Amino acid sequence: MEYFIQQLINGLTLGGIYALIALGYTMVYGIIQLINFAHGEFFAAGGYMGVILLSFLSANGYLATNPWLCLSGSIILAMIYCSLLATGVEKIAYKPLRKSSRLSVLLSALGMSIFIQNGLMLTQGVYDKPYPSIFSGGGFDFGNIKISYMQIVILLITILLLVFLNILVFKTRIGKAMRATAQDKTMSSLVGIKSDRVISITFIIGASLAAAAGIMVGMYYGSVGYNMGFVPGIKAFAAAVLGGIGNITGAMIGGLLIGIIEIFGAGYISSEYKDVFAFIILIGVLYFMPTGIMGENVDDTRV
Amino acid sequence: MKKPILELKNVTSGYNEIQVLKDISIEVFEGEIVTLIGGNGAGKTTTLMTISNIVPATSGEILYYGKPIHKKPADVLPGIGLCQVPEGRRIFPRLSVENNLEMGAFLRKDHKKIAEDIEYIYQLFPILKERKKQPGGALSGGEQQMLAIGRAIMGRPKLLLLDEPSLGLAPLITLKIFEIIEEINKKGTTVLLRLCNGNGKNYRQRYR
Amino acid sequence: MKFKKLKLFVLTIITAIFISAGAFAETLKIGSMGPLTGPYAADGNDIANGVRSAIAVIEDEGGIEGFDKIELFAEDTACDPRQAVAAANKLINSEVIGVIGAYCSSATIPASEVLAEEDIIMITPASTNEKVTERELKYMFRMCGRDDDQSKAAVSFLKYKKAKTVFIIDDKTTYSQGLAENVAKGCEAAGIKVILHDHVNQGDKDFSAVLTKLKSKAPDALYMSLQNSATGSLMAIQAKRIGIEATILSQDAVYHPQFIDIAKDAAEGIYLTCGFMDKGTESYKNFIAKFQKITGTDKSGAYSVYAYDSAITLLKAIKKTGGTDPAKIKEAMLKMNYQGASKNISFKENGDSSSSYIIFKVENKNFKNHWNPETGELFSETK
Amino acid sequence: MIQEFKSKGKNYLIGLIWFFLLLWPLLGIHSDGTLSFAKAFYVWFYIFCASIIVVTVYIIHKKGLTLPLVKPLASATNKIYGYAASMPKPVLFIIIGVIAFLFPFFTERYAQDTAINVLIYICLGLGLNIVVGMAGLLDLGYIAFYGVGAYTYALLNTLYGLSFWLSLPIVAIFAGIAGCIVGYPTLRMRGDYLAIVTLGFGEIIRIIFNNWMQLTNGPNGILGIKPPAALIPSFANGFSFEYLYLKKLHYLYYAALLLAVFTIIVVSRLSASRIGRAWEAIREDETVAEMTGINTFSLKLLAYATGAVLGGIAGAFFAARMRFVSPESFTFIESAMVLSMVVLGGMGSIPGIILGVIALIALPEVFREFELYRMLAFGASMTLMMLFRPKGLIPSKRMGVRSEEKEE
Repeated sequence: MEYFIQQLINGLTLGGIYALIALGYTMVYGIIQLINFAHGEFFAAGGYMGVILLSFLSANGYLATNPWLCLSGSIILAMIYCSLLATGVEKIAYKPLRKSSRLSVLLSALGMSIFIQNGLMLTQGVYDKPYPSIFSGGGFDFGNIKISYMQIVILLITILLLVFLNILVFKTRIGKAMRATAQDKTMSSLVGIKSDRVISITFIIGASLAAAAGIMVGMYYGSVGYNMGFVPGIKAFAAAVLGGIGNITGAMIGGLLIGIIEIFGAGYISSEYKDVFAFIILIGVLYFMPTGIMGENVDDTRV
Repeated sequence: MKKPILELKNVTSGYNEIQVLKDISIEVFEGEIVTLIGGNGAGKTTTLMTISNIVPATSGEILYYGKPIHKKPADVLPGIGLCQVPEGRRIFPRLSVENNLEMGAFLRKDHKKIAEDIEYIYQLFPILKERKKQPGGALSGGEQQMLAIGRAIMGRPKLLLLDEPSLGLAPLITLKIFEIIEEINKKGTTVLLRLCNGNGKNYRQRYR
Repeated sequence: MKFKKLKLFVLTIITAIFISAGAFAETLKIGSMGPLTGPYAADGNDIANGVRSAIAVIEDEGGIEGFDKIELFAEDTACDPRQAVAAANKLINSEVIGVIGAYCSSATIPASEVLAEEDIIMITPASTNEKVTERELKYMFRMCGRDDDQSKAAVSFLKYKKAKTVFIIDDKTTYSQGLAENVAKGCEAAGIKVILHDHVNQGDKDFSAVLTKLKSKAPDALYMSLQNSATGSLMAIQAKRIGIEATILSQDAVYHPQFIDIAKDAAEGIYLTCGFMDKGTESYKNFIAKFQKITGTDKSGAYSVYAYDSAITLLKAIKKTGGTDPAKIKEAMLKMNYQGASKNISFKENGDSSSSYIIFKVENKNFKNHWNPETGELFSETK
Repeated sequence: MIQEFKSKGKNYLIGLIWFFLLLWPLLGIHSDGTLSFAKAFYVWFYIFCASIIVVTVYIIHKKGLTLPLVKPLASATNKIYGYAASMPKPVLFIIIGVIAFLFPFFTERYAQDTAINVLIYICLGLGLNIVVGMAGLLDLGYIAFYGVGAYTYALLNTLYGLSFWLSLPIVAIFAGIAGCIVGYPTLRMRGDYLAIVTLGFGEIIRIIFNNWMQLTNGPNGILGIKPPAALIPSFANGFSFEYLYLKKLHYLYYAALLLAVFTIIVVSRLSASRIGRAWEAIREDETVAEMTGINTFSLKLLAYATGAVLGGIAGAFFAARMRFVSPESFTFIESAMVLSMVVLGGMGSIPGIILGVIALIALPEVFREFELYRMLAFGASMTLMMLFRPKGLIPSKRMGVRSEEKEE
């Protein structure tokens, strides 16, 4: 039983991480139906900005005196940085292709992903960068079950973001504009929505989420590497699809599910096949529910 | 002489290489209902899309209240009172009826008046009130057309561009929709209407 | 008499012409292969930098007679067999004499087949898989140790630690899995029970599931066989977080400064098997000085030292034979016996060099020599 | 004009500032707690200069000042195109065939090696083209069939000693079955759901290769695969045929050429056939296709299977050439590469895909000189090529506008 609970906690944490990335993924997808391969790279860039800023602050001694201020400051700066990066990428690589076939945009995104990943490698080096360790330690013990503070923080932040995003999308003016743009770009400009700006804002929100996720993951695992974005990017994509791509709550549920399946697959059956379990469940769910668990938001569009 | 509210001067436009409009000129005066008619593929829809700058004009001028608007992006036009009900209605399918109506007033900030206007639309189309929580995509064709017109009225247009409001609708509903167009027109909205040939015959006289 | 003088004169001139012609024509070309991009880029760059340091050292010593310049062609294999073959072909085209590399056994093996067709010497500084030298390729050498030797050292250490049960994790690469299997076999033979031999995938970051499983089985020791030092540190951090008290033993791929940099406190007390390196030797000091000059850091991974030694050996052999005939170079290399930066270097007939695995322990953020499986004794504190 | 230039210039300036803002934190904030500007500025300045040159050239080109330079070149290429177009097709094919045939005689092994890669990828690209370009089903796991083909041949050869040419039909059957297995559950899905499911299948097959130790030898891969053999005419003792393993690169080149030509013929025949037209109908509008009596279910499955067979044959050759297979050759990024070749070249167009393959194989080889910057330049050029030729280098003539993409 203890074993089960510990594995469940592990699964929820991993799932929370996937969900954090998937939230941004699914928002961008929802609005321009683009599989944004570069999203994983925004996540890595966020993680790197966290390392750069935190180690800069810690070398100057600020981190020891004012840890929480430094952390929140770094997160905000990293979010701004990734927003800048994302808007730029959107303007350069996606916007000119808005009228082309979706595969061209997909390739453009793939190119950007390779570009940013190697840009990070060239500027930051090939070695993984360690995070200052002051946040990663500590936790609760319940007998043999251990829950670290970071695990709780990750889950809390994921849930908070989910609530926040749902309010943003369903209750605010910008949220309505997003939904309208997602459904019909021409019509939304006929009612006065600046769809380009709405798309940029969506990218900014998505990239900020990715940046926050990058820092969380960096602190949880203790390091960041230039290629850290790729695999979680794909898993997050799978999570977003599992939940019904374009659906925010779906992305969260999909992320948690994939995380839990992976961990239980590894914990109870075999760890080398854990990705197989995750993908088989994904395929199985999609076979019976071709539009994902939460359904919704499927445009009948193909390649 | 009265100045036209909308004036197209030698406008040319089209999609990519295909030129659809060649040198057309139109004048629309305040308070009028003007009808565009023509055969299939004559460029009626393109004309309306060019006025709204969804399809950019390659040459010529479009003046609205005497000011050129053909360089302005489509999304500022509703703000200056130029709204369109495009071809095929284009309801936001996953927004509720009420949200669809609210979207029509996207650029307006006067919340009280928006609420009043929604009530007004519900008076015009009582069926919409019954279905206000349903997603737009679940409505029937006629209801969607009503919703589309209602949404355009929400922008408090001075000039309303209507693209084939009667397409594919039952004659009774068509009649109802034209009554409402008339009513809006009496309230001070100029209307530029685009009709297909067949329907045009029945209604052209009445609205001249 | 006069005739004799003339003869001598002509002979001198001819010799002079030959020598000078030799001196001016040649650039000595050697190649290196390794993953310069991709997840193992860190190690690939280490290899290239190790070779660069070797070239710098040899050039400082006056270079090689008959060549003005030693040029390095560093090619990227990305740890991918197809790219490795392409890189090998490119090196053949650049007319290199010898190649230092590659890193992943899965890249080394196909690349070596291509290089063997053209009789190019290949010295791998990092591929420990037995198959690398067991295919009886003529010009295949290995500077690092072999998986089977390393696993012997690991098993004898586990015995020394009086471990009764061991849990093995590998990350499914040719290298790590080969090693892990050898350890598993060795343990069974030595009476240590292998509770479970589990695998994770390359590039995984989250090991909480397998570590929780491990914790529930409470083994005496964990053998952590991973190809990437960064992965090693992730596992060490998570093992500590989850509260694992087993003795953790890892191996030479994890022997990299970034392992300690990232894992920090979690690395303390972890044991590793790695080739014994006497950091006090002249050659090591030579190496590290040059390495620092080239890369700006004195933190070198295990493979840069091996790459350095491989390159030095190759260059020395070329120097000795004075030419580029691979058969002669091979002969010279087989005869070699000297103190390199990593170990005492001598090759066996099949191309393997000696293995000199000892146990290191991470103490105070440093790799310390800990235990010698040959003698079964602890190293004294001073070393 | 000036107005336009002003707004362009402003955008350009903003772009440069944006780039510096992104670059500086990466290069200028150090973990030892210091800030520096020199290095970031230095890198930025290089890029600034390069971009100025590019922009100037572009402006000059736009204004038509390069016309005297470009014109003779353009007219020359036009002439060549004209000749090529006016030539009867068989002649054109013969010329290309002769060039391809003579290629090993005037090239070195590195070029031959690259050429073999190009030929293998042409097979792969054309196979994927059936799925993506003709039937319009986005497949992100295509490399799995390549892997199935490679492993099937590797196992047949190492375990049962079957020769390459004899194995090919079996490889084709296995790959076709794999195609049906992947195809069947995905037929109900559309668009991006299809994408992730095919990606998932690709990963599953790779993980199985990596973990099924008894069969595939896991990460160690399979060694000792025999290259294809052929009867080579020998004149040593009179005239006889000699049974020879094709180890030499130029023999392998011819074998690859044979496979590529075979694939090209298959694909071009298919695209001209009823089946090809049915696939295209499915691509343009599945619902309408179904209503006109096309059995979309079996045809989609057939598309998967045909694509898989071609991919599998390419894979078998890959295994035979490398004489070694390991799971690392079949990762997702390979699938993405093949897809890139198809899209970049122009979906549905055979010459386009051949050009796309050449471009994407040649690019990294050209950039090999830049070592570390190789993949950076590769990523950037991928995006750039899409920006300038979104429909591909040689767009297919039969690619319609999808109804859903028309107006947005």
